[in-house]
Amino acid sequence: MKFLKQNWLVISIFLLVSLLVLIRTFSHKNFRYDAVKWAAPSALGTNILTEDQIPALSGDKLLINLGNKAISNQQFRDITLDINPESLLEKTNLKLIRRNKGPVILYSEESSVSARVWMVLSEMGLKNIYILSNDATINNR
Amino acid sequence: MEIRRKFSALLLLLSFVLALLPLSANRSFTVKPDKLLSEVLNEDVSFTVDQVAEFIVREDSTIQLIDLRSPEEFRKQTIPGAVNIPYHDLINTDPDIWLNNKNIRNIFYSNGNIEPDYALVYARGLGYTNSFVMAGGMTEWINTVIETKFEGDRITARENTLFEVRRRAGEMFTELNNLPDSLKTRFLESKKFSAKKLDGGCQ
Amino acid sequence: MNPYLAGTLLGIVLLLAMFISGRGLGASGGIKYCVVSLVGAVNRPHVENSTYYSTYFEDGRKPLTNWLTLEIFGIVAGGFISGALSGRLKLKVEKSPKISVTRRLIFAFLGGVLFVYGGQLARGCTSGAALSGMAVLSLAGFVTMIAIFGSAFVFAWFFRKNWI
Amino acid sequence: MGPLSSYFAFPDWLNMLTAFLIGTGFGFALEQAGFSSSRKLAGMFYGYDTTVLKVFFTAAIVALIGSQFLSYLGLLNLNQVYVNEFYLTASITGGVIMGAGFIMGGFCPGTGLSALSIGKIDAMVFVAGGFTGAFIFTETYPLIEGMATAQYKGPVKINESLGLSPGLFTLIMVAAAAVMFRVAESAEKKFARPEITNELK
Repeated sequence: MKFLKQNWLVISIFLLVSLLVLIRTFSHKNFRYDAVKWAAPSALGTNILTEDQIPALSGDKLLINLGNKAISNQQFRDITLDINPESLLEKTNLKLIRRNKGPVILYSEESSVSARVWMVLSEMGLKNIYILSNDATINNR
Repeated sequence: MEIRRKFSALLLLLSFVLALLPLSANRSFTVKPDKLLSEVLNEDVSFTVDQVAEFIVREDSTIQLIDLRSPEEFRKQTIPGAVNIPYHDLINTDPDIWLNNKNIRNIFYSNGNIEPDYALVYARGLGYTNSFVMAGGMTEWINTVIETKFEGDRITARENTLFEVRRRAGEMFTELNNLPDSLKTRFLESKKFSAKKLDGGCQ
Repeated sequence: MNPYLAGTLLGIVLLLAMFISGRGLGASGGIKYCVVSLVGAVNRPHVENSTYYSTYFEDGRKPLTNWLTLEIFGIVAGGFISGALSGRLKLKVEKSPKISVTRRLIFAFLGGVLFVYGGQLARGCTSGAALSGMAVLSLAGFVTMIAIFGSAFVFAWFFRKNWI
Repeated sequence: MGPLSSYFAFPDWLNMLTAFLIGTGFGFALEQAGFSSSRKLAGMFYGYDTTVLKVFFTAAIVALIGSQFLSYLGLLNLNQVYVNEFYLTASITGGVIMGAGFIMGGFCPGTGLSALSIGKIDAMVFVAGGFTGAFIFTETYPLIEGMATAQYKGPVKINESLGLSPGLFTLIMVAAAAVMFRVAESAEKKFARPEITNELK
């Protein structure tokens, strides 16, 4: 008690700063610290998959169809979820993505939609997010 | 004495927290995720190649085309007025050097789609709301602006202006890309950004 | 004021300078800007012929409205406010009782000449290079700080008669 | 977000106003620390008064820790905060000249300006010397240009050249400062000069 009374200012400043740091680090409502780090896979191209690479991935796969056209390949049907990109960040959908243990694969017939969504999700600190691209030439590297 | 102890303890505690943080001088997204998502899914963040062609023909000084491809590809063929910032460089250096002019609309493009869309979200996430993309990239540019020929009997006034713009933009494109290599390199070099110098120090 | 509290206050001012203007504090630079604008007012052709001076007048800039110049006017104002609040306003020469006023003033003058000269050479004095430099972890700041204090400790022996 | 001046594209008058206000805070803090007294400043080098060390390091550390937390919280972009350019030769030579100036004049430019405002005549003479020094510098710059620009290393950060993370370097620096503060306080007792320090109170 005496210790607290003597050092209340030191303790309260330290707790306040630590609290702010913890909120910043673990908050789900905000983007994570260091944009460069989270964007790195996009610069390396490691976040792009083709259909035949999917079976090789380990863990529970979740395919999210952001577009209007169904994926032609039948084998992915039971792991596919149709989500409208606008409602992707709604609580229930986001929970689904966060809870999924394994790769989350984004698909849309418009590759720009999946690319934009990928960047948003990655900057929120989600790892293991991929873009499904059937057309190997779509991403000319 | 007493103050010194308390003070040293506080500073040590705080710097201990700092030592645990993955600190770097890199930036983080500042907007809220849902706001950013609805912003970048909106149609008005992308321009069609025809709109871009019109900017070029009008020599619009409020837009800046940014070519995200590799320097080799950029030297081989590029859209008039574009500057080259390879996507990798955009991510790995402070983008403020390039994007800080709020009076200019920056339009990203690459060969296809994906990379400009990353760049769009990245730049807007960091607060550069003056960022746009050219839908379809170079592929679409070549298909639409350079290679479409008018076919048919009658032409409406609107079609006429559209084709006139495409023809002019196409001419400018061919002219630039047919320049002898040395001249072209010099022209493109002259369009390079020079790193913004920070003001400070005591000089 | 307790030195640690005063240091915190100074640190907060420095942090504000970084947060608002993206730069550290400075003093010798402001003195130079004043001199440059004085020389510019007195002898314009001289300024235009010199490559060093003319950089300070490029694009119609005025050295007198530079950030650093305004800042050192602020230092004088801030010092006055603080002195007035603490009742320290008094016209006097502060010196060791063992030395004469003339000796103190001559050394003060020489010290000023050397300090600003060295400060401009090192691109910042104790505030611009050492203090602000250390706050941004600049290597230049640490080297300058060590050079200033290290050499001052050495020279202190030669000038001890002036102070103790 | 920050620095605010580039985020909000401050107009010139606002930049000048903030410069003046920051300067006011700077001068106020220097005077409050007791830096308007040359004998207090010089005490650092004879051990009887180590206020300089305490204030100087406290200020640098507070700004260092503060700026890194602000950066982590997304409020300050440290890429846009000026980092001093490192010219090895000039930094050392300039530093040694400044060291000599410090012990002769008893002020540094910032403290000199702050002290002249409360009527210290020696500070006024010091600043007049400073003006002369600046004039000599600008006039002789062409002669020393080679030396002034030699061994340019760019805006290097000390933690990078040591291969440490900024946070870890900060921790080491704070630990070193805590030790120095302790040593300084015992030095004050050892080299005490009551005849001077009592006069300064």
